[in-house]
Amino acid sequence: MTDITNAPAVPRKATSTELVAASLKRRRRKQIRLQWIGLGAISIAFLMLFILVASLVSTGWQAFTQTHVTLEVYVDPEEVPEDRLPRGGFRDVLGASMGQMLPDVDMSARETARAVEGILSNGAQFELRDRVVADPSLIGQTFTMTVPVSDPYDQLNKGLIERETEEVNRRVKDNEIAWFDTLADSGAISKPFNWGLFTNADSRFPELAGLKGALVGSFWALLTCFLISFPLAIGAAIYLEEFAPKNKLSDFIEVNINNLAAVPSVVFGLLALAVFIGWFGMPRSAPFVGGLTLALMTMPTIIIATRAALKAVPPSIREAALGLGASKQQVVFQHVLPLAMPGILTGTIIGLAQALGETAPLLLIGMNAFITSAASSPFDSSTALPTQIFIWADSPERGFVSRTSAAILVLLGFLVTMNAIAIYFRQKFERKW
Amino acid sequence: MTAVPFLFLILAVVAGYVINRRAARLIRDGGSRLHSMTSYHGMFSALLILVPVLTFILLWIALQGPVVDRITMAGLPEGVLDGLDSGGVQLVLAEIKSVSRGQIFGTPEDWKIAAAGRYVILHDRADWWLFAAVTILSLALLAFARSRVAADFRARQGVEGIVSGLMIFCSTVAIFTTIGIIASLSYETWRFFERVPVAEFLFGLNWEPQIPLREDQIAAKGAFGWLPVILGTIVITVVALVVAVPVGLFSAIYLNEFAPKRLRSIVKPVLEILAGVPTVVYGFFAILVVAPAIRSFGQSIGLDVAPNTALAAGGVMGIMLIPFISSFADDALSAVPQAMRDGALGLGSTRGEMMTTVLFPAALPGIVGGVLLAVSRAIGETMIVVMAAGLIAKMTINPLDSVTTVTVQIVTLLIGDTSFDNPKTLAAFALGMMLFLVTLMINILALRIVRKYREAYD
Amino acid sequence: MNNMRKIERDVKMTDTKITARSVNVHYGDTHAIKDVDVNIADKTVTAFIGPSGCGKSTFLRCLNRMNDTIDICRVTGEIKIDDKDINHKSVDPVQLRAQVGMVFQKPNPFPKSIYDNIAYGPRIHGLSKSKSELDEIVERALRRGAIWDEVKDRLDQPGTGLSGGQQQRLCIARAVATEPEVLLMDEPCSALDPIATAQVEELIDELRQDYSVVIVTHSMQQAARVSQKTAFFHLGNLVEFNDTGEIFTNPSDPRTESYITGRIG
Amino acid sequence: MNNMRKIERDVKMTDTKITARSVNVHYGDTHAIKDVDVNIADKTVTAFIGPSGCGKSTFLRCLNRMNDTIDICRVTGEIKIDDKDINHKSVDPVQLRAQVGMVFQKPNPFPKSIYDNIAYGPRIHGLSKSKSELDEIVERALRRGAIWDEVKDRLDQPGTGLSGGQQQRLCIARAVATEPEVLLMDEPCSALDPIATAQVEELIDELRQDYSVVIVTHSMQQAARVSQKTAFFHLGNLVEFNDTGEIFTNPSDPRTESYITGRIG
Amino acid sequence: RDEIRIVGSSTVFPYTQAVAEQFANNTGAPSPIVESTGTGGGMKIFCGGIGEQHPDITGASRAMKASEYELCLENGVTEISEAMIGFDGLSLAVSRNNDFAWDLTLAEIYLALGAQVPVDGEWADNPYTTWDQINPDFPAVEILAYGPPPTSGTRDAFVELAMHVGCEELDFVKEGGFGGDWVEENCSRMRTDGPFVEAGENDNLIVQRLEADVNAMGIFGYSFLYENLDNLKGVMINGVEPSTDTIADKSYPVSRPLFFYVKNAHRGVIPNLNEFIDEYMSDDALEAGGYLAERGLVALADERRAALQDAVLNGKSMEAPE
Ligand SMILES: Nc1ncnc2c1ncn2[C@@H]1O[C@H](COP(=O)(O)OP(=O)(O)OP(=O)(O)O)[C@@H](O)[C@H]1O
Ligand SMILES: Nc1ncnc2c1ncn2[C@@H]1O[C@H](COP(=O)(O)OP(=O)(O)OP(=O)(O)O)[C@@H](O)[C@H]1O
Ligand SMILES: [Mg+2]
Ligand SMILES: [Mg+2]
Ligand SMILES: O=P([O-])([O-])[O-]
Repeated sequence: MTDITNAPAVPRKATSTELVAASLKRRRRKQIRLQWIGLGAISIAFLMLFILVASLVSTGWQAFTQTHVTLEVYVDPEEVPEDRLPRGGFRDVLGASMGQMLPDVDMSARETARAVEGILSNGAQFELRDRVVADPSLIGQTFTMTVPVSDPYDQLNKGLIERETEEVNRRVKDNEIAWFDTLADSGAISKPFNWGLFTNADSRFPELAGLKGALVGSFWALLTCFLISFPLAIGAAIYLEEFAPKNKLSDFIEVNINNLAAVPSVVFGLLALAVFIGWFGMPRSAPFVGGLTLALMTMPTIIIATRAALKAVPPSIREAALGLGASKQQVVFQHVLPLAMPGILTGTIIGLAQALGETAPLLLIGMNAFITSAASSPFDSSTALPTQIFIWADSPERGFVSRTSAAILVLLGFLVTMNAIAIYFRQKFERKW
Repeated sequence: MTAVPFLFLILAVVAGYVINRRAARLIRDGGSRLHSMTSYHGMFSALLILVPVLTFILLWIALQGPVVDRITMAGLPEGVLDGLDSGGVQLVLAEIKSVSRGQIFGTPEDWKIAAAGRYVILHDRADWWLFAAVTILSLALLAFARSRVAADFRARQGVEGIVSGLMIFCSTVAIFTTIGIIASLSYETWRFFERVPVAEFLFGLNWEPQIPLREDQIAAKGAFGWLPVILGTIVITVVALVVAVPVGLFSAIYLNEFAPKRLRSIVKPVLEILAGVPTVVYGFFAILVVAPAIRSFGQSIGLDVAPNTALAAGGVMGIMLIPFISSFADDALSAVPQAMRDGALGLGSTRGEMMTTVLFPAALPGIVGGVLLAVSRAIGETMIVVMAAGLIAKMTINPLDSVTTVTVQIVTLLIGDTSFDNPKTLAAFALGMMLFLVTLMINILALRIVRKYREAYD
Repeated sequence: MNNMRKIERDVKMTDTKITARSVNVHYGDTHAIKDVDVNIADKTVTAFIGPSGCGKSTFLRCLNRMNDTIDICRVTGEIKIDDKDINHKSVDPVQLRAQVGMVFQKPNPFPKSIYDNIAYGPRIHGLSKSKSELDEIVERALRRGAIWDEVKDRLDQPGTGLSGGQQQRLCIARAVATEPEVLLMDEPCSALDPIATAQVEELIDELRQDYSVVIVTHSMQQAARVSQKTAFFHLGNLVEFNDTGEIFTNPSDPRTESYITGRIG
Repeated sequence: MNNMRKIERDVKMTDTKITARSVNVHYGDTHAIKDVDVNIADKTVTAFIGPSGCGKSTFLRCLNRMNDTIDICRVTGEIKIDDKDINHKSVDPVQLRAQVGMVFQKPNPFPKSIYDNIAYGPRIHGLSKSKSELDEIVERALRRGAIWDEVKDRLDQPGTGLSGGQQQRLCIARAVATEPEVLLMDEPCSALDPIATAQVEELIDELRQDYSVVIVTHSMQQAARVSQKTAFFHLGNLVEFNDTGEIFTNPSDPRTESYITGRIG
Repeated sequence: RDEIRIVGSSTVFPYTQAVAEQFANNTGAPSPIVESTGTGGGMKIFCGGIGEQHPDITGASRAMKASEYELCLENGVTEISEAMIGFDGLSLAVSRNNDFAWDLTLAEIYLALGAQVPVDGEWADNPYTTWDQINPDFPAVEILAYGPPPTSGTRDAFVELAMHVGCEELDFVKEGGFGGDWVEENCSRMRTDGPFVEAGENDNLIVQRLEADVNAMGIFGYSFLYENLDNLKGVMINGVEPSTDTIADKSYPVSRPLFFYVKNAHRGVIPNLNEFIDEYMSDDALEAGGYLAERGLVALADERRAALQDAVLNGKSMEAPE
């Protein structure tokens, strides 16, 4: 065919093989270098994650325990007359029993009495009240109660307030430390797991502050977000992927969705502020509105994941069903959708996990309010986990420093759990066609 | 009480389904060949009832409150509202409402108590009306659906039509969202540009929104040139990409080609956790851990590092973006057909050469698309920079310096004192609009690139 | 060579089932089928042969409007089944496909149980009134698919767990279960080993009793073995259409001859 | 039929290039190649034929250790090229593959320019010292790939923009450019139209001057046209290996006969 | 609505939070919803009108301005009770690891942080980068101060109480005879070239950053200093250290009163509003040893408190501010 074939063979074979052999060492090294760089990159990412978690744990772990004091309480009928319940001098009752535990202290001085009472958390009196109200027969009786101590003493007990510090610069004075030590020596002080972190709502008092309100608020917001974004996103994804004619309009929708997935979350906050609260007159601070906003943000993520999952279902399945005389909708709802479900769920969980951690839009719709009771419906005012973190981070009390980290760890825990569920889905239902 | 109409609706839907299916069965058993299967006849009836009635109930519930309020107020005796402005009227209404709930303070006037009584009755009545309307509507639709049952009735097409309609509605939500965003931004943006000339905003070199919100506020004059703000955004974005792109890409390369299966199955999900960490957490991390570390390191080698250095915010943002880029790149690399790998290996390339000379270039369009999406993430990222970046806008590209970003300015201008007739507050909306437009452009670009070069090797 | 061993068997021509007139198909700018006219007889196996890319599959997919599902595909011309224009507006492609079954090149069972695979068609078309009736339909279809004995004890196991040949026969049984009048098969054996191929070929021969079968194949040997009529496509043209015996022994077009003698393809 | 038109051409046997002894290949639990022994001669075209799934590709890929890239694939037995065991630890598969080139069933040009496609191998192996030397290598390879005239004016255009046949010849040229000693081709024409096929076949015939060529094909006609030696595989076994003329005119194994007469496959 | 809604200053926010919690605990009523919107933002919402959708109370870290009062009047919010609940010191602080005993005059603060200062007899951009350039007695460390952003009332207060006063103390201003308007116009801007870092609304972040950075100074509410006295020390101003006493007796110059405002029209309409105000006005909350003082509020003197309680509890409406 050409002249080349008959041209005299170049003396090449030896050289070519030799050349290859000669280059090999260098090329192997290059490949190994590439491998190490890749491994290094991954290590960097891991290291960062590790530092992040480690720095959180190092400040946050203290918040998972809370110092308590155990008291013998005598409910003096004089202070707490049965006919005045739920009012009564519960604080004085507690003061009296503190006085008994600190026999050397002169409780007659009002200043001192207050200071001693200050060892106990402000919530102690209400806990006592609730117990007595629930069981009025306790009046006139003596029983033991374990209540949290107030934040400075908690800090002291955890070693966060150093005794070496000059007295004037300490939140706890020398005599107060002495009281506390007396209590500790008598075995009244304990440091159990801080269940209050999960069962209490927000409070001004770090020792009482908990995440219940935020958890409930996040729950309602996430539920709303899920109930709205999931069906809408799936409907949209199915339509766009399976039915939409390929025209300008569907291109436009596609660009829109991709763009919404990248629109800064604070812009969604602006949207919610203007449209939901401004025009529709929805209440401020309501998890429902938060959920609605998050739904708009999450929807593109779910749509994109769903479309990818639908795309991954091989065309042969569609063809088979179509060839049997199934309508397009039958094909989609009876075959494609069930097969794509694991992928869709994975995408949904990841989208919801992101929504769970989203802060900026919630700030703009007032979900950063202070509320001491958990919301009982999605229309009640509430905070959410990330905004609670935001509020705590801005609180002057020292106890909130570790609580902020603890709250972040709790949030991270939820996120990791949700991601783990997503991974489980992915691996369990992963199909090879 | 609101639960009753819903319960009834469920009943009607079930009844519609059962009745129509039964009817269709009878026809079929009578020997005619049905066009659609019996269950489609049932579903047709169910959907025909469900969609309009549900819409109706939701609308009614949304409107009942305002309508009842208006009727109550209209029924007040002549003259009692004279001299009250709208706020006062609102207050009267509020009082009537709390009286109707039984929360009575002091001694309200008799007409208020009467109005409260009426208010309660109206609400009860409205509930009854709703119930009646739902009943009538459901029954009418039920009857209509029943009348359609026939051998050649295309119930399947009917059902599919309704479902299609619902799905189309779903996909337009995205458009409505975009419209909502534009609408909620454009009015205020326009008012901003009435006060600050567009040219000054677009080309001004000074950003000092210190303008007083109130006449008597202590603040200085303001300047609204967004260039230093967008420059700061760019600086932080570049820093983020400098961290994220190489780390992300090399991670992807390693995971895609070299990592043992076990390692891959662990590393991928762990990397994804990085993407899921709430950005407010990254913000704390940046400002409390990374920034001081960079600053003290910088000082130890004699560099002048600002406490809010863009390196900290950008670097941490980069960490957040690593999984974003690595999973995009991993997907793009996996999408390169096996034939390319075979081709390269068959020619005697090492796996490293195959990766760098064939797979990577082939996957580049997909990777670039992913990087561009990461860029728009970085530009729009809020909480990290709110906590870790500066607030003062500076014309600088020195990453050691402190810069501010568009999102930081939006949040700062909107949290705290706001006043919607002052350019200081309105500027947030103008910035939001610009941000929206910039990400839109980047996204269109990303889509173009992905589309244009997608599967070029097939 | 005894390629032709089956051709001699009696070819009793029955009525025409499908008529195509000046059918043209475009994929975007590609002109894939050029002005094809053909009559396909009932109760006959018709084979489409031709080199790769000549348009065999494309034409086959016109016959049950599977091409509708490809956006860029445009079909013109007239195709009638039992004298009814299948491209007419009034024809529901869904119904058409129930009437014209299809079996694909790669076996594609649903990832469901064997039973559900077969029962799917009858269910969506409402062919059975009761569970027992459905059971019967499934059994009958599996028997006709010549796979009943192999699967009767594992009907509830996934269809994807069968071997390739079994899967393909399952797919044929599945197509048969909806009682179509025409059965289209696009290279049904190309993914199968010789033994499975032989089984499927035998099955096709049996199906001919009740159906009009159209089969695409790239193997001339196979066409010779199973079909009574053969159509030879080349570059989108229907070059020659005739009794199989004729085509293989006495092709009238030089292109056909080149192909079957192995000079092209 | 004149299938055999090329078989008679003179077959000057040279040295043995490749020897395989009791090669077994497993994919997980699938036993894909069973105890295959074969000697492949230098400067000869050897064809592997057999029904689909019989293991032709698998065996071919053993010869340059492409099977290493499949995780679940396990190869045992001994394969020697020029008396050197290619599975020995000391052999670098990279070097082996430079020595044993491969062309795949589907043309797979890289998404780069035509020039870069050809230059890829020489570049990574460092076969040229200068740009002009590389230019020469590229031209020589393209000429040997019989595609120089068609592409010489568009060397900087992407290789993916060529037609299927051109792409396949480009891939052959690309394989040739690294100066291998053996060229393996896995169904190099199955994606091509008849004209492109003819061109590639001609090319193979020319390549025989310098290389040992092994070609997998499912077309017996093609095997007959281009090869001097033919190996027939069936269900993982090497059933028969002989001069092509022998195999097609006088097969010694009944399975071979069934296959070439079209009873199976 | 069942709950009381409160908006306003982030400075008053913690105190209102404390009262809200105490109130909810004591009465079992639904807990009030407290949002921190900033003083001006709070005023704006508060003066939006009367009725359920408007808040009942707003907190303020300065007195209501005439313009705001007019806005209220315009929207029908005519009856407002003003309650001054105490004082808040704006403290400057440094890390305890900083061994220099800082004692600044307001003029020195101005010279360090003002955007423009006198340089060689000219009013020019601030050239100072280290403290010893301002006063040779100071160590030669970089000037670095974290402070509130221009959107917060805290910033307003700092500019008014420290910067303006400091500016007026400058010889250049005194000798130049520049008056009040001149000062407002020229001494209101904080410098933007680095030494002053606007640190966002989060004071805790400032605290933590001071701990990490020995030479940095922070400007924030006294309560944050009070909580962190073991790690931070207050910077003396004119020789006076910030403390509860010095703030209350005004010897520490940078302190300001805190207020809240109630819509009287809402009393008796919004459930529990009166009870909540009772709680806010109670001795328990407001007296020197009260629970607000525990959170860092500097309490009013007893007589003033009594007068205040009397006025607020009786719903006495405020006069229009001049
Ligand atoms: N979905 C499609 N989009 C664009 N072109 C197509 C499509 N399907 C087929 N074609 C083109 O139409 C022509 C005919 O293809 P068709 O699949 O009908 O060939 P075939 O004869 O079935 O080949 P094979 O034996 O390889 O299956 C070919 O050129 C092919 O490239
Ligand atoms: N990657 C793989 N994983 C598992 N099994 C495989 C793989 N590749 C091939 N096989 C199996 O090995 C056997 C031989 O396959 P091979 O590809 O070698 O056949 P072939 O003769 O080349 O067929 P064809 O003509 O269809 O290409 C088949 O049963 C096939 O299913
Ligand atoms: Mg085909
Ligand atoms: Mg093969
Ligand atoms: O919230 P401010 O007190 O700073 O207005």
